Amino acid sequence: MTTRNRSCILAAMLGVACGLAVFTFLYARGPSYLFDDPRTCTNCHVMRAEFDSWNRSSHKGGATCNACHTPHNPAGKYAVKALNGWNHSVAFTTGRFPDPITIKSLNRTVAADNCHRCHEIMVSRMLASYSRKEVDCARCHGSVGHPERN
Amino acid sequence: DIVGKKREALSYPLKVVEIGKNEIDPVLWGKNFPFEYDGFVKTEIDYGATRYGGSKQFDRLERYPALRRLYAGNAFGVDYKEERGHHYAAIDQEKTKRVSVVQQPGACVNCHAAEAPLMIEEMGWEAFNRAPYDSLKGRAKTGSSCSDCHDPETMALRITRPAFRIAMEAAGVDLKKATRQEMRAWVCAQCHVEYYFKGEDKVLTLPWSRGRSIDSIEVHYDEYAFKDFTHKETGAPMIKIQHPEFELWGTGVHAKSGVACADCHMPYIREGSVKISDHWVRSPLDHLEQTCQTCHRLTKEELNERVISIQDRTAALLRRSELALIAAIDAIAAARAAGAGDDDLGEALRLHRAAQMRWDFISSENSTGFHSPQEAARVLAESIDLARQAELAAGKYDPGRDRGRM
Amino acid sequence: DIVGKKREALSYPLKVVEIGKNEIDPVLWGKNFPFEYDGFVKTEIDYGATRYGGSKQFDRLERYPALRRLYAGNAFGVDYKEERGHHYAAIDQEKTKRVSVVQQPGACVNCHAAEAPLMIEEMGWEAFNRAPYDSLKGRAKTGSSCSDCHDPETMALRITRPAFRIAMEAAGVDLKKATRQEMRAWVCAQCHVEYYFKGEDKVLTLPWSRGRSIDSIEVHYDEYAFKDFTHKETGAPMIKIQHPEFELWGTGVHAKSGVACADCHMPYIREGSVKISDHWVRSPLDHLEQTCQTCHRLTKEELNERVISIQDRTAALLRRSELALIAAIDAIAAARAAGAGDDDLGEALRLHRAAQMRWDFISSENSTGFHSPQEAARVLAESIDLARQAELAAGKYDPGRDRGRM
Ligand code: HEC
Ligand code: HEC
Ligand code: HEC
Ligand code: HEC
Ligand code: HEC
Ligand code: HEC
Ligand code: HEC
Ligand code: HEC
Ligand code: HEC
Ligand code: HEC
Ligand code: HEC
Ligand code: HEC
Ligand code: HEC
Ligand code: HEC
Ligand SMILES: [Ca+2]
Ligand SMILES: [Ca+2]
Repeated sequence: MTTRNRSCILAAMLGVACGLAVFTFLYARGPSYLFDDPRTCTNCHVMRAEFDSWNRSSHKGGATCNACHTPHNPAGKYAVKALNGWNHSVAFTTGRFPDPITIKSLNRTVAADNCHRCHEIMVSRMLASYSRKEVDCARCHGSVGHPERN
Repeated sequence: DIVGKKREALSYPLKVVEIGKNEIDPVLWGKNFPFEYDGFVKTEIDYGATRYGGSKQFDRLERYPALRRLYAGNAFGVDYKEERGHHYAAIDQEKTKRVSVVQQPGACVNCHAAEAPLMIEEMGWEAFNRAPYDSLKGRAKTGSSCSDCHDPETMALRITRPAFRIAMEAAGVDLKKATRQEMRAWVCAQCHVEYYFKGEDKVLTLPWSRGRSIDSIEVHYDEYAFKDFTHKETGAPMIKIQHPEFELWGTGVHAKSGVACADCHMPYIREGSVKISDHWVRSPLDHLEQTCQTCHRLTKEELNERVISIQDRTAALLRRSELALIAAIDAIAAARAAGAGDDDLGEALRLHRAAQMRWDFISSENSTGFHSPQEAARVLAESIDLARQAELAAGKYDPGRDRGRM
Repeated sequence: DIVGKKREALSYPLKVVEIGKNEIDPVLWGKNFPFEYDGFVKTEIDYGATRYGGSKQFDRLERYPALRRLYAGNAFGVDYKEERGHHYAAIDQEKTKRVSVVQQPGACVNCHAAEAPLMIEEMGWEAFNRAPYDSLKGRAKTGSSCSDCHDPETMALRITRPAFRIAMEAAGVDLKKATRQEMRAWVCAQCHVEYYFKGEDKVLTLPWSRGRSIDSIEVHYDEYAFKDFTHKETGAPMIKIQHPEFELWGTGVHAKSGVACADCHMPYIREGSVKISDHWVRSPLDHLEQTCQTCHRLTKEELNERVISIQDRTAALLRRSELALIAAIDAIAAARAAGAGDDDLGEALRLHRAAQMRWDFISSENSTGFHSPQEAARVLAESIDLARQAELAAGKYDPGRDRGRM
């Protein structure tokens, strides 16, 4: 088969994949990424574990999923939501994602920034001589949102 | 497709056949639980060797030559291989020279055949253990089956092996009150434990009357003045320890933190959109991401390094302990050559027994120390000390000295 | 009111006084940082003894009598106490008999006085180390100060002690590139490390040319054919190991997981609306809830049990190792009494040195094995083996035997 044909087929497959992903995005209420009710995240059963652990966490009363997992400058907020919504939909559809699901650096940074947003005062003295980049909240508090995993 | 996934998630498991009370055929059980069955049959696969374990059935006597002399006088000195998947439980038992160079009792079948519980029910506990292995092996064909660990009605975990039940009840444990997490270790503890054959009836017994640490196990054996074999070179009354995974694990940080065997050897995995326990029971090093990353947010490489560095330390101490034991054996043999008798060597023989028992507790345990790193090193430190003391005691023998003063 | 709190917190640090480049007086620094200062001065408090540590200044020679004989020929055999808070760094040094029974060099001052960096700048590195301790102690009055660990301008952590900088740079580490987390251990490593006085100038040196494990440290000392003292009973050239907390911690699981000294010994505590580092540097057992519970979701009792069970295992091996070392010393002494000379005992003396160095590495380390449980047990296992071999080697001496064949 010529390279040309092969790339055609690839393109076709890609198209199908995208179609499926879009379907997932809608069927799985992808737009749920755009709202703040934690239950919407569990439209995907694969988010169940994290929902359950959050439900038992010290933050149930203090923070929703999006409070930690999406940036809070308006632009960034929808950008990351869209990106995650899309990535996770594709991942969910293709089934190609790590097990256990593990946070990626982008989202870890997002979460860390949100710690500061709510706890700015509490940690102000930790940061007197150092920039935010030089402290990793999750190193000691990685389980505040999800008690199960150290 | 996602619609399917959503439905599948709700409809699994699918009860297509009824499983009879005494059914042991995994194929039938598997019809109801295809995902678990798929994993279960994989225990036939040779996924290769890890640094110290894995499924490659290498010859332990060749890899660790000291073992031939340490086990001199015991069947393990003739044939001892690295263990592999549950699929081979009956096969490897029938093939090992340990069942041909000596006549073994039916007690051996307890942990190597799914037929065992049924045979026990029919023959009675003592008769089953006492019967010659050769007379039972014809029927003991199913090395491992769902029925070993599961209740066919509820699929709940259950204890099917009498030796474990008897030992736990003697320790005052009410197995009916077992928590789910306890059962996730106890089903394994039916077999992955140190044992001996007690009395004329060769009744399979776990030496736990005083506790499950090696120190308590030693007290148990000494009280019975029990021995598995007499060492060919020193004449010491020896104990042969086998696979005390449950006992060593019990002294470690994971056990204290409630982490069970199944958490590491049967982690939850995704099958399509359902989470099931991986029934391909094997070395966690073959799939660290599922087994460890659930709890440890570390990379595969980091986790592997953690295990290997613990095992390398243990292995180095095992080799050091073997050198000390060989030196002790040489010294005792030399004393005998110089005319020493058992009464001259009492102390040296007692020390040889105590030292080798401790070494064997870590050597025959199959995690190379990982199940409890500090305890493994502590036990080997004692083994080394006692072995050197045996060497010193034997060295004190002086042919000229007047017997009376011994 | 929240707004007020916020302003207060953010306007921090409240520079009420300017801290000069060479300022060491904690009182002045404290004016800017009252919370940290409050904790800092608490290091004077005796919060009592823990099972193996704590701030009660008990006599280690009385509690572990074997030490008197093991240290025979060294000042530690005369006076060796349990250490306490930073407040006493200069006080206890001046009071110990170790500075009166022998003439000590100025090098001692390096880690026991905040004045040290300034004196080094004035006198020069060699001259400072070489000078008699008695000639410097008059000025070395401030046992510990903020300046030891902080840059007065930025309050960032900094390295102020030359010995550590020199050793790290020799190992190819660029201290300027240190991460914050590294500094949370390195500021401690300026003092909580094994050291020796090198050459005529008694230059304070860390024996890390080959690495920081006890095995690498041994190679370093053997290459220099260095000795701290000659053992009074055996005549072996000995090494005295002191507080290798940094080295042992470095081999453990916590270090691998990036957990620094400050995480456990200076945990964050709440002061009203902000959290600060607890500058009451002490045993974590005195406040397990802050030191361990953030990372380990375990009760205080469980955490305490984890530590104690690790320490009990280490302590048992320490005592076992001491018995083996005493037996070796007795055997060598007996051989000498029977006429053996250094050339007859070469092997035994080499083994005594190697065995005791390993025991001391764990005995003088102040966590009783907690900083790296398996490594501590491994090192003690080697110590016991080498000590028993020393006993065996000395036992082989035979007065009758013709020297030529040695
Ligand atoms: C379409 C199904 C679906 C929904 C709805 C969903 N997730 Fe996920 N999520 C996934 C999948 C699949 C992954 C694994 C992706 C990977 O790791 O590659 C994932 C991974 C993540 C991760 C970790 C991986 C990373 O990219 O960092 C975070 C954090 C996360 N989800 C948060 C959320 C939040 C918050 C919501 C609700 C606002 C949500 N998810 C809703 C399917 C979903
Ligand atoms: C208080 C903050 C917080 C809240 C609220 C929170 N999370 Fe998280 N979540 C985190 C942090 C922090 C991590 C990463 C942990 C780490 O890296 O150590 C994380 C990780 C994850 C992951 C990746 C899995 C892993 O362990 O790496 C998923 C998926 C996730 N969160 C989903 C959710 C969902 C869904 C919700 C709401 C039901 C939620 N989170 C609520 C802070 C939070
Ligand atoms: C939307 C606001 C918000 C965000 C984002 C947030 N927190 Fe919190 N946090 C709270 C509130 C409110 C509480 C008090 C909860 C309570 O005590 O019921 C709290 C409590 C805590 C506590 C004390 C309870 C405990 O679990 O020990 C810690 C520690 C903490 N947060 C750390 C973090 C970290 C780390 C992050 C980022 C991963 C974070 N928080 C993100 C609002 C937030
Ligand atoms: C080195 C470990 C460590 C790191 C890193 C760390 N913390 Fe903490 N944090 C602690 C400890 C320990 C406490 C408990 C203090 C106490 O309650 O005495 C604490 C307390 C807190 C509290 C108050 C808890 C309460 O009871 O209300 C908050 C909020 C908090 N941390 C947030 C953060 C945030 C946000 C970051 C990142 C900027 C962070 N922490 C980084 C160790 C850490
Ligand atoms: C009825 C007895 C029995 C029970 C119950 C049992 N095992 Fe085994 N196990 C064996 C035997 C026998 C072997 C060795 C088979 C061989 O080498 O032929 C074995 C081998 C293994 C191996 C080595 C596999 C390899 O690849 O080297 C692991 C791991 C293991 N078992 C873990 C477990 C765990 C975990 C459980 C409980 C969930 C368990 N076992 C329950 C008898 C049992
Ligand atoms: C209390 C349970 C139990 C009893 C009784 C038992 N085994 Fe095993 N056997 C195991 C377990 C668990 C393994 C896997 C771990 C190992 O190999 O150490 C194993 C492994 C083996 C293996 C494969 C590895 C090797 O050693 O070559 C053989 C062969 C074997 N057993 C033979 C026997 C014989 C023969 C007897 C009787 C004398 C016996 N077993 C009695 C539990 C048992
Ligand atoms: C060596 C012991 C052992 C054997 C043999 C075994 N299982 Fe399991 N099985 C377990 C353990 C442990 C669990 C986890 C149970 C729990 O978490 O409560 C489990 C769980 C299950 C579950 C519950 C769902 C899940 O996956 O967690 C099913 C269904 C199951 N096994 C079916 C089977 C079938 C079918 C076979 C035979 C083909 C089999 N098992 C053989 C130990 C075993
Ligand atoms: C915290 C994780 C963990 C727990 C809990 C655990 N193990 Fe293991 N186990 C390991 C690791 C890691 C190895 C080393 C594997 C290797 O060397 O390849 C191992 C090795 C083994 C082996 C030898 C496997 C081989 O590769 O030959 C057996 C058998 C075993 N474990 C049985 C058990 C039993 C039975 C229990 C419970 C009593 C248990 N394990 C609990 C992690 C664990
Ligand atoms: C179900 C949870 C769980 C699983 C699965 C698990 N661990 Fe752990 N592990 C723990 C806990 C809890 C501790 C105790 C320390 C702590 O509280 O974090 C621990 C401690 C450790 C330690 C330090 C203690 C020691 O014994 O040296 C190592 C190393 C380690 N785990 C490696 C592993 C590896 C490798 C695996 C997979 C083979 C694994 N763990 C699987 C929960 C788990
Ligand atoms: C300039 C030298 C120096 C530095 C830097 C230093 N220490 Fe110390 N430390 C000492 C001395 C000296 C003592 C013993 C004081 C005494 O007993 O008189 C001591 C004692 C201690 C004790 C025992 C306290 C007790 O109650 O028994 C602990 C814990 C300790 N240090 C931890 C640390 C930690 C953690 C750091 C870094 C954050 C650190 N040290 C930095 C010199 C130092
Ligand atoms: C490299 C840094 C360093 C040097 C150099 C040093 N010390 Fe220390 N010293 C410490 C540390 C850290 C401690 C606390 C830990 C301990 O006691 O083991 C300590 C504790 C002490 C103590 C209290 C505990 C005890 O042993 O009674 C005395 C006294 C002492 N040192 C005297 C001296 C003398 C005398 C010298 C010189 C011969 C000296 N130190 C050199 C770091 C040092
Ligand atoms: C033995 C070393 C040591 C000494 C002495 C010391 N500190 Fe610290 N200090 C630390 C460490 C470690 C931190 C944590 C820095 C970090 O997290 O990066 C710290 C943090 C601080 C901070 C930052 C806010 C906080 O609390 O985390 C201030 C301010 C501070 N110290 C002031 C002082 C003052 C004032 C003194 C003297 C009264 C002093 N320190 C003495 C080691 C020390
Ligand atoms: C994971 C926690 C942890 C870390 C990290 C840690 N320590 Fe410790 N440390 C302990 C515990 C627990 C003890 C035992 C205290 C006792 O016995 O009372 C201890 C004991 C000590 C002691 C003796 C205290 C006493 O009670 O006399 C000193 C000194 C010390 N550590 C210094 C250090 C230094 C320096 C580092 C870094 C190189 C370090 N520690 C890292 C937990 C830790
Ligand atoms: C900043 C986080 C942190 C702090 C603080 C901490 N630990 Fe740990 N601890 C860990 C990690 C990470 C491991 C490695 C196992 C794992 O990944 O869970 C571990 C492992 C352990 C283990 C098993 C390994 C071993 O060395 O035996 C014990 C026991 C333990 N910790 C006890 C403690 C105690 C007691 C304290 C307080 C004195 C403490 N830890 C403080 C993070 C921490
Ligand atoms: Ca194997
Ligand atoms: Ca102390």
